[in-house]
Amino acid sequence: MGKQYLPNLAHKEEMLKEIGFDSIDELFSDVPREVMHEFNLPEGKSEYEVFLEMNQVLNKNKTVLEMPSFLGAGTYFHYVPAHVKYLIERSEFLTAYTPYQAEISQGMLQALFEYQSLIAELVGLEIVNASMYDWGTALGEAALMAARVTKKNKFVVPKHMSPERKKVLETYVAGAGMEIVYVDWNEKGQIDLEKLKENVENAAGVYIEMPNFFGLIEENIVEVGEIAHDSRALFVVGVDPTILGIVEAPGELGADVVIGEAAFFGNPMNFGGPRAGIFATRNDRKLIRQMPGRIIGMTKDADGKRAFVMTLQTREQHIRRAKATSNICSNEALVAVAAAIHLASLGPQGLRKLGEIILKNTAYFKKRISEVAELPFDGINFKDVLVQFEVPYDVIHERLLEKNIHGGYYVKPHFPELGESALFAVTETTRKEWIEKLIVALKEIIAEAEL
Amino acid sequence: MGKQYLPNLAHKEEMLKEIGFDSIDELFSDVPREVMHEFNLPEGKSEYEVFLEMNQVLNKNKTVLEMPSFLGAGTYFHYVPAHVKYLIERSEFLTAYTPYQAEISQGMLQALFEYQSLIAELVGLEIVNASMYDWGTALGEAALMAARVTKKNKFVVPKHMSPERKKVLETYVAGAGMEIVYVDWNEKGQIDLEKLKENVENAAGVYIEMPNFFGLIEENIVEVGEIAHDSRALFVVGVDPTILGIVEAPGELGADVVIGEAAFFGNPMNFGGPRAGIFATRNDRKLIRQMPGRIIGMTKDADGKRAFVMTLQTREQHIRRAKATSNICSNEALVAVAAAIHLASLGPQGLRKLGEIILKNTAYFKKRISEVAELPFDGINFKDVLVQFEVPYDVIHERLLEKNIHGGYYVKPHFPELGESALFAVTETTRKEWIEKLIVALKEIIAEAEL
Amino acid sequence: WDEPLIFELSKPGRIGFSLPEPIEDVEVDIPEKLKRKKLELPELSEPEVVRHYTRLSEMNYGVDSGMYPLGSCTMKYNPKINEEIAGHPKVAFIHPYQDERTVQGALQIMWELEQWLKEITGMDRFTLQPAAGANGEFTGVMIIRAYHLDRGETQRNEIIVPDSAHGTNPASAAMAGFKVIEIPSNEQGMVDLEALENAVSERTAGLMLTNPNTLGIFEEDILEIAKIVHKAGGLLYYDGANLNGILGKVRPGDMGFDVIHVNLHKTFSTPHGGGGPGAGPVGVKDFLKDYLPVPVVEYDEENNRYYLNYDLPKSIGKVKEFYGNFAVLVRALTYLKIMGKNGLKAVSEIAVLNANYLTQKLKGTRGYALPHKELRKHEVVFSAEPMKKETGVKALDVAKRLLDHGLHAPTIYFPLIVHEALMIEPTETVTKEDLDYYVEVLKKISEEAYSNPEVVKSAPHNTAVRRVDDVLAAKRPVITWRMYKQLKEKGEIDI
Amino acid sequence: WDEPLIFELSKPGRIGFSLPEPIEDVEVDIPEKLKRKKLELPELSEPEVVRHYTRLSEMNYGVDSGMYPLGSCTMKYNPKINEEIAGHPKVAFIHPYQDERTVQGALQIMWELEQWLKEITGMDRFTLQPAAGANGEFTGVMIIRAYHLDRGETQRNEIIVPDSAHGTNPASAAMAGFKVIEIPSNEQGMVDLEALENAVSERTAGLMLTNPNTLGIFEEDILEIAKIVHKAGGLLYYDGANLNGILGKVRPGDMGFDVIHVNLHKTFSTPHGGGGPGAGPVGVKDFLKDYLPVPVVEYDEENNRYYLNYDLPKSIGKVKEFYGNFAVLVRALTYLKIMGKNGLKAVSEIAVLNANYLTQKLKGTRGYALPHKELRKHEVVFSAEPMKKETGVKALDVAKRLLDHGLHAPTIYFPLIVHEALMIEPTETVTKEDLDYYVEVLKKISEEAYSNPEVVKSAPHNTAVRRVDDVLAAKRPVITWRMYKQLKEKGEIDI
Repeated sequence: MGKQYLPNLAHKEEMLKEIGFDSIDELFSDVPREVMHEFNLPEGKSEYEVFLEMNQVLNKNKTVLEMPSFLGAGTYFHYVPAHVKYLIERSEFLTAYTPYQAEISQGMLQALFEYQSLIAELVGLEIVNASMYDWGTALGEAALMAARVTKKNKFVVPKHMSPERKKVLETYVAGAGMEIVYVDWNEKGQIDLEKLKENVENAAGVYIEMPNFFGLIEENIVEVGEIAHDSRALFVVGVDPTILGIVEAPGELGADVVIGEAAFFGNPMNFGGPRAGIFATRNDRKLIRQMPGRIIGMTKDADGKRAFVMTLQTREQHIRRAKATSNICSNEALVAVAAAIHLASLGPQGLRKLGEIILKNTAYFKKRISEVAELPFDGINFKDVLVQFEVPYDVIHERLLEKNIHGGYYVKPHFPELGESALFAVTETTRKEWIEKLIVALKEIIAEAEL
Repeated sequence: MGKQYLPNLAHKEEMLKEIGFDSIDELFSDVPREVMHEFNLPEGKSEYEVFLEMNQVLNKNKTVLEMPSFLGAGTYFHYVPAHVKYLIERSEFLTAYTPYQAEISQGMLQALFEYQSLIAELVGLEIVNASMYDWGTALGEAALMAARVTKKNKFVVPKHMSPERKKVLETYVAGAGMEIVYVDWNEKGQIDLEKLKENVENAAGVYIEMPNFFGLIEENIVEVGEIAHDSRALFVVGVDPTILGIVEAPGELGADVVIGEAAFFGNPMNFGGPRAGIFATRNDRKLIRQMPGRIIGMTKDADGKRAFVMTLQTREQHIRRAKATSNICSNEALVAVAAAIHLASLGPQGLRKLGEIILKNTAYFKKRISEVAELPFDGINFKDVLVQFEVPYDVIHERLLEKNIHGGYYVKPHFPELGESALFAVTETTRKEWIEKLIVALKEIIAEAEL
Repeated sequence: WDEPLIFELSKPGRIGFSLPEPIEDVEVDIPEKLKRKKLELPELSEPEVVRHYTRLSEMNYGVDSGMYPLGSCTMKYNPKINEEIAGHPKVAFIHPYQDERTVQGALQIMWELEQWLKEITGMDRFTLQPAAGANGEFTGVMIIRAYHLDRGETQRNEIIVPDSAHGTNPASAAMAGFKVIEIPSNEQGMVDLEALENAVSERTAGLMLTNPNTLGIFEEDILEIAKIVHKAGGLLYYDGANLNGILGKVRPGDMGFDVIHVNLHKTFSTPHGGGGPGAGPVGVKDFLKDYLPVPVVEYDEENNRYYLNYDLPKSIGKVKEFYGNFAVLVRALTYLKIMGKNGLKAVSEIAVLNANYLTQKLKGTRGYALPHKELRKHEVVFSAEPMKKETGVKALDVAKRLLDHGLHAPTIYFPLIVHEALMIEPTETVTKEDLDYYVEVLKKISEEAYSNPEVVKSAPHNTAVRRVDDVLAAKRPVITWRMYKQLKEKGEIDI
Repeated sequence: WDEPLIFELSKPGRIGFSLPEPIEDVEVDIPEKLKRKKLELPELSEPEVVRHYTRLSEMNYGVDSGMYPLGSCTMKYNPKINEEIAGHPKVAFIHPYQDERTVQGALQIMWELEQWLKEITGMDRFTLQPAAGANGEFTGVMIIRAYHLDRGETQRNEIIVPDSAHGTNPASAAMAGFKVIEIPSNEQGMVDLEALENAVSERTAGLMLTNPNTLGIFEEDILEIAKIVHKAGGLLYYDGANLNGILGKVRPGDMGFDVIHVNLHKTFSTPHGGGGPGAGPVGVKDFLKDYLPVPVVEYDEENNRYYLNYDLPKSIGKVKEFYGNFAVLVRALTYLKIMGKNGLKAVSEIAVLNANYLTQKLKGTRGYALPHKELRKHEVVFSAEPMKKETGVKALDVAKRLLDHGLHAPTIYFPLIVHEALMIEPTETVTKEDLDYYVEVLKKISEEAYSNPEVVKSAPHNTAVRRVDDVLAAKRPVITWRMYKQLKEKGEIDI
């Protein structure tokens, strides 16, 4: 029953006596008797028993180390160097709270300041917060912020966006009564500039992703920004930061706000969480004032020595309450620190190389997969590739699974117009033999189906 | 190729130039050219590739978490609470060296002092070193020490001892030309006191184990000590320290030297290593002077504050060289610290409870196993139980393995006189359903064999 | 000590990474205008990175460093077994879109955790999706919103919160589009029933309440409160930040709450990580379960199969990508299984004992007032108002002086209704000696305040840095190395 | 700070463990006389244990804390991937007596490691059993002993060691029953060939040599040395402590060594753990392989099966239980696979570059002499003899003063042939900045020694404790809490 965590269990009577209470019950005398509850819960177990039990349950999972997997669509199997986990598990980081007492929290504060700084270099903007929950909620917050900044109510996004992220966005803006407008893709699988122009009037913000949901580089991203700015809308760019060693910083391409997923660095997939949303803006007082989330700043201590502290808190809920820029309190600090450690280890050479490897691996994958399927969109892919089959993809999926291969993400339920398509993804972790195994399997499956 | 570990690789030329060398080759100009070698080794790989490779190789192992196992015979599956590993992985402990500089090594020194102190309480003696390599080498050192102290040459041990430990002992004393005398067991599977008496003359030391190789408590241990002392031999007791919550401290039973395996606390089995040998003696200057291994002592610093330091080093090889009490230099410090943390967490209540659980589980196992096999020795077992079958045990072993059960340790190759016997072991980790599964399987196997 | 910024440690050419080679050296051309130009990341080797962050960690204080009685944060010990299980490859290396058959273990963990939370809180259904308490609050009020809209009660656009509430409560309500109505507490530190009666109307969507509240006081009139809100057609929202004070004794669901969130990183021992990741599951009564975010985890008993159910037509949608902070959920379930029924009950009993022990020991010390009721649950709020008036020493100064004794400060200046608040939550994992020492130091600081106030006002003195200037930080923000360099170039900064 | 002993933190009744219940509550009676009576272990909860050892760790200096240039110890950075792989459940939860078919992964790791070590050292067969360098030396000399005995050369009872040798060399030889013959070094710091010629005889069993030697100097005459020893019928033993200096460049086997040990915890990056566990595999030339300890790992290529071979009739037996420090072996193989051929070569090149860089930068600094040849391999030995003569500041004082700058001291007073020795081994994982700073501090200490020697003699000043009194420790030993209590009771101790 966890006695090992309860040092004072042995001193209950002694302590009660010292403060003049007769019993523990007396300490709960303010709780109405009629609602006191006899809990129907299992008794506690020893650490060993729980260790065994959790191991048994977890063994029912099959990891991507145990079968070649081509899943992506917003979560990717990247390799995280061992030292990252090792460092964030140090208890001074792991068991600390939000650094309210700056003087004894300089380590976490500096680490988060470095996270902000590294992201700033990546995305090409000056202002970065200490993290949102994930890319999706960062998008929601970006839409709300755009509305606050522009006092407009419409947010324009590409139709080719992860269903996951769409749903989060819609929920986030519902209370504010914002309207989300979805703009179609063109024949290249990229945003249709004409349709964008038709919808941009009165927009608070225009959003685009790099790469987009189909894994394609949006080649007209600069033009998208110009269209947004022409309508006095904020230009919001969502970015997979692992591409930023090879693709220009969104800040240099005109972005006012950059969001994205920081957990692609330094953090394993963990079935989708925890993650950490990137949130960055231009160094513009108007934008900073409307920014959500915690921000760490550099300052001095009483001796004039460099020190770090949480700053610009007057935007936040604990001070502004109902008028805060967001309700966020706990964020994803440790996830952000992990990302920072990984980024600092990669450095400019590593980030460039990472981008190139993924780009080349994706190109190789496209070459191979086109042996057995159609690629509806021509363009430069990064990680995700939209693949179209003649055989129903759910059938293919079943057969692949039997062969111990996990295929891609079935997009038909969300985009019926794309037919029997799936998003297949590769990264730097994908091995040649995995692709080989997949192609062989697909050939077999398709041949069978054609019989 | 591990560039990530080599910060100065990027500064090679610059550094060479600063110190006036032309090339790296010049730094190796003292190496005879004719023996320089072009190495035939694989090229280095990325961390991710090695991670995958090592995972694949390791997955060929089947752990005791994946199959009920009844192996013991000197290595036992105990559960180590998670905080132990967590703490010894802190880099200040993990990556430190032997605490030569006491002033910046107080943490490790105090932790080792605490290890010594905890073991001292357990075994009931005052002097404990900071660890030997394992129980077996501690036994070898104990024999050598007995010879040095008594200036005699014979070491008397029970015949019922682990083959592993016997071989280490024999190798350790070979150079000193000592004679090892093995004393038979009696019908109870315990040392035969009469035969011991016949052999004890001129002995440097008499050794006994608690529990013994058959898992039995040596009920006449006090008498063994008296017989040793009557012949002016040192009385050396080897102990599985997990029994010491329920069995009296060997120091209280007359032991002059206590050895054993510290790694039974705080450390997983790790395929047999690393481990850490316990080595303790009475507080007797003669014994202390002849003791092998590192010893940490309490002292003061220049301000009179309590501090810890390596002490009594004049026994050791780096000072006494050929005349040292042992050649040991690196020991098993971190293993010892892990043991200390585990022991400190158990405390007196935990150690007692651990002993009782194992005792009860062993008794339960005996009850169940006697449904299908013979138990040649009657007595109190702790962990190990000698079980005798009518069917050849290697056949049983094969069939058990097919049923995903790992049976016991086959003793016939080492003790042919015991017939088709195996040592089966249980601990606090053994689950009732494992025993159930074993008994059902054995019944089936025996029934089949009888057909 | 001083540790430079990682950028300042950079040396050109250093490599801290190792990456596999591409599968094939395919040539791919990024359009020139989209090619990355400048990329000013630091260059370090792995040993340097490790040393840097090891040193930074040593400049930080965590629960493993010492007592950390931040009120409302429940900084209890984080069992290491949680970390071990959550670090298992079977947790790390699964993708959220994997076929259900390949993640039965993960789904089972989520399902089991939900069963525990249901019984612990008295709710009927949970979503594990929210990433933190505030994310949970937003989820909860969105559910309340959806419920009223679904019933056509579009006029219900007000959420009532007591003046003692966490800032997240009004912020979450506002984010969901509600108007926030604040009501005062009574002199006992509890909800003023009359004020509540006056505040409810046909516009009332709900009341958000923390119980025990942020003063650590149990809202004794909770059943009456529930009656008033329900009668007005509103729903009752429970902010679970303080669940530790009643764990295993009484359930929000039984007190009349309709929607609640719990903080796994507070009550259920998952580590706070310097501010996150947390997890804020939201539980609802049966009549609200159709509004939960998608997906929910279901168990098909017949086929012994766990699956994700997206078929909730009335769902509010999603409040976070995927299924929540899964690795945090794993930790919480591990903890729950170890504690079990009696363990959880012991948690609140000892947590409450510890808080009251500290209250009684500190009570009467010069300079610290104890407003409101004496009996507290898991935390207590003292006021340093007398000290400030008499000596000029503020709550902030007391907090900083505590740091000099190797202790973490309490939460200060919250709740807002207590001036110069010192909000102390010891939790159940501290020792009696810790409590005695904390009281001793607070008493010593009181003595100092009355004898030598300057030493308190200028605290801390023994920390890595002296008191940090947060006014400067806000006045002349330096948020990133990029900004720092710009300011440096212009000569506008001297740090 | 001051952290009490764990015994001093004990409070009766506290529980820090959790154990499963017995399978069945069977009654078992231990004979009364053998029943445990007193058991004075400390009683603490888990949070207290964690806090105690966390604090102790913070009072310790490791490679991750800063430069750690202990000569002859090769304190290189320990890659964290080693720890991750070694911490895998497939390593932790296997029993050494498991059926070979269930531990093929473990056996493969051992076999693969042996193949790497063979090629790296130029030997034909390895045992991985020795737990540490000294255990390896013992193994090696026992093999030499067995070889001579086997050939009936019972008179070969002498082992020759140079005066610059590690203390373990003579100690190991003595433990194996040999007489130790020490020979002097020449003024270049190398083996004096004439002295060696004079020392060898028909009693010579072998010569133990470290190359590069403990001065960091490569024994240029190694081929001649080998010839002399072999001609006399002796064998050549290689102490691998300094292998880092020639890794990937030249092999002991090619220099003529017959038996060698390597230190995985030095050369191959496994952590030292505050003094252990290490691993000291021993390699031999083909003609000695029958004498290796049992078992050795074999690979049956046909059946793709690894197995343990106990069938070595001439084996010296066993030098440790089971098969060596397996978890350490796993780390070393991980490292080797990452480094590969070019990486290993780069290791020695950079290690040697760093040592010579430091040598050249420090050379000529007042008070430090550089005896012997200038060209070093991986380490260098300076002498503080001039400083001692001129200012009274000893090598020990210099070492302690280094601590004040957050640096670890070099090895001091070794090798014995250099007076006031400062033996500095930077390794390949330090940065140029580290080296520059180390030299800068050593120069500063030299200045202090000549201007204000007291500040050096009384160092350290900035550490957790001041200079520790080791004379007192030896004079009045306090080895355990048990002894401490006894002394305390008698009033014989005041700490």
